[in-house]
Amino acid sequence: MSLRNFDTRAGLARLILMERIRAFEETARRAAVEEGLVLGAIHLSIGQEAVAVGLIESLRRDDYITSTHRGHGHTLAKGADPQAMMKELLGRAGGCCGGKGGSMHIADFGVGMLGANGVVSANITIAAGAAHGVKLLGGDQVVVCFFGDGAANRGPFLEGLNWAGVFDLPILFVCEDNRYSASTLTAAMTSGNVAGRARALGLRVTEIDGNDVEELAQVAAEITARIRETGQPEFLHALTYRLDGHTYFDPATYRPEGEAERMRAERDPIARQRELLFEAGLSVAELNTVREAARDEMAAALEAARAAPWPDEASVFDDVQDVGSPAMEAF
Amino acid sequence: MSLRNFDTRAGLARLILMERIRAFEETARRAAVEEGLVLGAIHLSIGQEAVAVGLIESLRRDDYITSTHRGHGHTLAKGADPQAMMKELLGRAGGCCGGKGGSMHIADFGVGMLGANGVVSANITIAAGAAHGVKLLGGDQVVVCFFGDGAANRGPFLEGLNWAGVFDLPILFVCEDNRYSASTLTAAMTSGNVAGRARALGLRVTEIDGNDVEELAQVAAEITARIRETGQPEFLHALTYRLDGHTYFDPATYRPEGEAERMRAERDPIARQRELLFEAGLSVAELNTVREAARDEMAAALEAARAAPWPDEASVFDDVQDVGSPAMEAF
Amino acid sequence: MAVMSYADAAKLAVAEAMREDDRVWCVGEDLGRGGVFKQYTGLVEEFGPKRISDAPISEAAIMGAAFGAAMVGTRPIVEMRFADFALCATDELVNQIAKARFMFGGQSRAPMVIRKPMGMWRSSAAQHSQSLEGWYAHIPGLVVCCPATPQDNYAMMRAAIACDDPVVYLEHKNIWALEGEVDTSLRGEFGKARLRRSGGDVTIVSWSDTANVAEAAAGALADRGIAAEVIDLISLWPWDKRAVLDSVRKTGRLIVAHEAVAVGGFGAEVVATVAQSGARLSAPPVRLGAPRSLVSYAPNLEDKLRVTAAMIAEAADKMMEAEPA
Amino acid sequence: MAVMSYADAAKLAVAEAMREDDRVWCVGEDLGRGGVFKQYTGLVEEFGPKRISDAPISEAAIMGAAFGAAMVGTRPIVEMRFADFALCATDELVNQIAKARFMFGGQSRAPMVIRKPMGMWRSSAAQHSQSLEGWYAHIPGLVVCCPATPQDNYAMMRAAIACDDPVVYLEHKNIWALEGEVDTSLRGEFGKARLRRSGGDVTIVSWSDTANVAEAAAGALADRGIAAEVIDLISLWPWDKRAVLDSVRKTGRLIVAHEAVAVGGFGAEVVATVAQSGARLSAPPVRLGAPRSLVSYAPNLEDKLRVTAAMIAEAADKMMEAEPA
Ligand SMILES: Cc1ncc(C[n+]2csc(CCOP(=O)(O)OP(=O)(O)O)c2C)c(N)n1
Ligand SMILES: Cc1ncc(C[n+]2csc(CCOP(=O)(O)OP(=O)(O)O)c2C)c(N)n1
Ligand SMILES: [Mg+2]
Ligand SMILES: [Mg+2]
Repeated sequence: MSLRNFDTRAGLARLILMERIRAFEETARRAAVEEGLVLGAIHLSIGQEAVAVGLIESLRRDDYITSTHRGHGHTLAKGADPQAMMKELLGRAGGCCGGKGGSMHIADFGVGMLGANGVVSANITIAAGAAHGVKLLGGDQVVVCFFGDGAANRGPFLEGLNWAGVFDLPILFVCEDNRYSASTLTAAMTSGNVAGRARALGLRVTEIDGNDVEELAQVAAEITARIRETGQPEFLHALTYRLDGHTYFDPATYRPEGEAERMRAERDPIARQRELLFEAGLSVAELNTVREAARDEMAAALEAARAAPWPDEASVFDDVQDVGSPAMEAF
Repeated sequence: MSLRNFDTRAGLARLILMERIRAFEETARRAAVEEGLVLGAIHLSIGQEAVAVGLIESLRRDDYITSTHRGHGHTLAKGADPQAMMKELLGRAGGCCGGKGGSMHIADFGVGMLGANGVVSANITIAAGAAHGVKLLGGDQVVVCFFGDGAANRGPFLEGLNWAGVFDLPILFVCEDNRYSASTLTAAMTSGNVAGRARALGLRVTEIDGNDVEELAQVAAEITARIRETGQPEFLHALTYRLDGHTYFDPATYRPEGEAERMRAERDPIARQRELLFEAGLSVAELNTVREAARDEMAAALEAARAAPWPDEASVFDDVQDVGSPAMEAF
Repeated sequence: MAVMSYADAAKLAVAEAMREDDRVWCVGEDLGRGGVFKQYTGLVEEFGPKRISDAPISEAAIMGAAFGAAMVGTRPIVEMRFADFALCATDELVNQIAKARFMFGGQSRAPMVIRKPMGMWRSSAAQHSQSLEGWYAHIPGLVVCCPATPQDNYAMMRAAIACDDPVVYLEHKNIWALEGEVDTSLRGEFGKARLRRSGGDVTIVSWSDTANVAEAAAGALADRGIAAEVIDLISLWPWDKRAVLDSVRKTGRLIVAHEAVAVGGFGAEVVATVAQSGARLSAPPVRLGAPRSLVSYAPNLEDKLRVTAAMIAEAADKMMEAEPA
Repeated sequence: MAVMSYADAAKLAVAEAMREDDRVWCVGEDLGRGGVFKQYTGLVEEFGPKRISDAPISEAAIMGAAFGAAMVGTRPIVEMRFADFALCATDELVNQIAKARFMFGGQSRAPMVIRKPMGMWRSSAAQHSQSLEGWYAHIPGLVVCCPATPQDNYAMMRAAIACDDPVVYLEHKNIWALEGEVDTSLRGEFGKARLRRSGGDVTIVSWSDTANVAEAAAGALADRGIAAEVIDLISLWPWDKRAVLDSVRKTGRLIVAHEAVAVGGFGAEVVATVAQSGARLSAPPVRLGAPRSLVSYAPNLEDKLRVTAAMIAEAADKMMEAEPA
């Protein structure tokens, strides 16, 4: 990214959002590791924040996204309230899913975030369907579907992309390629490559550096505008890197010696954005203020979550179904 | 196909096999329509015989194939006994599956035919697994997996081809593209195209006229030899046409006016092979003798099947499972 | 009241609902040509190919995409062609559709009708004959319905389309052509059984096509002086426990009959529920279902898995002979 | 006898079987790094990456390909990671693996062990917590096994690998670390229950981790003078009806407890079977399972779905108080 055409205000907004995502996750990780406050497995997107931020910036609030087990960044970027999210991670009342879903099922339908998913690849057909619904209802929303490199080896990848192509649906599929599927190097379990598959499934494909938020934002704006215009599905392959383990408790010893360190030093999207803003004239102090503000915000979110009560026990029978609700059964 | 390099003896053998497949299916159809002897739905491969014949010719008896709901041709070509097959279609004792499977589950493991399948696309991962087993056991067999154009829209297509590519398996995937998925024009429900998908999944792809048995035989011989040599999976896209309905009782009124008639007149693989042999010097009488012999053989198969008893009722509890067999249960 | 087939009754319900509500649409393979059992014939002409939508052979995507479309406000009717093929979309149905509303804390709904033609249909063999209604009754979040008559296929289909929960809607393939009177002013109610015949001697609980078999058995039993009460549950979740318990309290005898494999089938739920209720029975309850074997192509083998009217009647006879406990 | 964990007991069984038989191999995601629950740690070092095979995230292919490899003569152990993800391979398991031998008239076999870690594991929520053993018991062609102790996880795993039928092998995630003595000379037998405790007052039937809960309940009951007999079925198909019926005949009281949703769960099969047997009970049988709701992330909500030792003991207390019928 060069400084020509660099919009400092927009670039700062991107940094702020990336810092907020990182602070959210670092806070959650600390709450998990040090205090056991976060209850289930959480999957951190540390190092991958640029994808969420760059992509979602071009969406309207009433546009939709679907996400994966690694969904905090997408959810925050779409505009969800970090306090409600943190409460969800702590399994508390006031969590965005009432404490029922946790990190892996985080969702905020109010901002068009149709849910993280605990089943790899499952969100792909669902997202295609959301776009199908938009089209049937005559809406002009765009759907963005985020998934990992490993997800491209499951059947729903083929079925969902084909569906979008066949029905001409307004959807952008984003493969957030962090090179790993849990402890497995995805390339070792992949024949051909993901972008090629999408192309063969009839979609227009863009390949991009997933750690360059400026380029992502610019390209995403073009793509989503085009999708809104044409109603045709597209595919974006964003190469990034997961700086942490698969889950917060994964030491990730399966990675080649030094790889993570090198990536952290050279490709951390937040460090890159800070540099860019520094070159554009912001001071280190100003940049640090951004970081501090993000950390403070998330510390406050954690405090609010810690103080929140457990969900009302009666809610265990709510929202299962209207007809034949377990609330009406005697057990 | 030109006459240069044409091997009349081999060409005649191909005609004979195609005629036998056609006669088998025409006999079965008559037995179904006129006498109700064939019990379930049968899916005829009339017009597609060249694919089975051209491909399987290059296989050894201990090589494996898997097939679909439209599997009579593949099964006969692999060397199964038409009497046992006809008995199966009539649901009789002595049927190759003991009358339990019928047309859609026809199989003859003795000749390496690992089964037709009632679930579209399901045989793709199974075939990849058979090749995986061959490799683990250190064998040198090749597996050929037949499926239709419609099957390429289900997830197992992606998962099975990827599997074969990742594990370097000795398998040839054959898409027998007859343009239709039941009553649906497959192209209307397909984004991109099948051969492109296979290529993107890392396989070497060959595209071929699926109604030219000579070319098929030659190309298949090269491909299967290469697979046996390299152990690498490949893909063959064979464009053909289903001259009949989807099932024997489907009038196929969804096809454009005249399409089937034109195809029958211009591209029937048997008619083409007869012409070729005629040009190579065989007389019409000789060619008709081939046809008559095939018809006689299948008429005899039908008579044998008609005369065969129903399966022994006790067999309904056989071959479910050893442990916890229903035969041991009182009902 | 019009006389129509089981297939046409559902089609009428679908058409009426589609006329009343633009958000209702159908999706499945070959629907534009009427569907494999002609349950959709003529609908594409009225509603067009967007609302009577063809689909690739992609059960997982049909289910998953319909779910996504339901989440943003449409009301899909999903056609799975054969209940057996729906197994290709099990994650979508069980892990996604059934769980989303709860997992997301009530933020989403999945108003969907998932049609799964079920059951034995002459010589369709093991991959085209299954009855897995018991599976779905076991899954929280799903409503499960198995109508047995044209009237119920009309009324329950209307109810299913109107329902805001996902409804697994299992039509029996064997009775597509079954004709009967249909009162189109009726709307079904989940969890309300239909009394197909009343009687004081023995209660026969059933559903789907086996309810028709049970009714025939009751006719035969009446001829020899045994008054059987036949309860057609219609829906398995929720199911009408009250009707069953009341009837059993009256008759003191219980037979549950269904086409599915007996082991682990929903019949066990009915028998267990009655046993747990403490209802006094004058003979041990009887469950009739398929043995734990597979459906064959050969008709004589296929028949070995069927629950027949004669079997039901014989079970009732034996119960009547048994010494009261 | 060595003391080892439930996870290690199964690993030992796998390793021994792999040493004895070259045809045995394992396939699943991340196996080369020990698998997600470390049930495979160290095996790739001994057997190499071909026999401890990684896999793409392709549950359908893992299941389908293992089946194909079984058909040509290997003996695969399939790792599904979480029982929930196995739903992505339902067609492969239910329509293909379970049915092939029968459909093909006995021409093929599928000697496979299909490992599906099941059950609630603190705050894993609705997509990582299911107990669907009842589903598989309903499917002809499948053997179903749910061991509850290190000894049984060793002995049953040996039996499962030796079995020529496909075995759905459900290990409970909550007890990977549970330690116990393991006699490696023992081989399990499907359909043979384990008497976890004997007693004459009430029969408690259970399996998987709930059998451990039931044993704890029996301990508490013993303290207040109630002698509970705890039967751990270990395998659900086949299951040890004889042991259950004999025990109930002795005690006259039956509690069935499992973690799965009660409605349509395998507990219904057990209760129904006892009811149909005509066994005289001095109180109506009781079934304890999860309410028909979903597993939550929040621990207090998650706990609402658990069957606890206190619940089992309370049910037994109530039964003992009830007037004999
Ligand atoms: C169907 C399914 N199989 C396996 C898993 C277990 N699992 C959770 S995340 C993960 C790796 C996913 O890799 P990728 O799609 O690249 O996403 P990333 O974790 O790298 O963001 C796996 C295997 C799952 N959740 N769902
Ligand atoms: C999973 C699944 N979905 C639907 C069907 C119903 N069905 C049987 S054959 C067929 C069409 C298959 O088309 P194609 O793969 O092109 O094979 P062809 O019939 O043309 O040989 C369909 C939809 C099925 N058997 N399995
Ligand atoms: Mg990844
Ligand atoms: Mg086709």
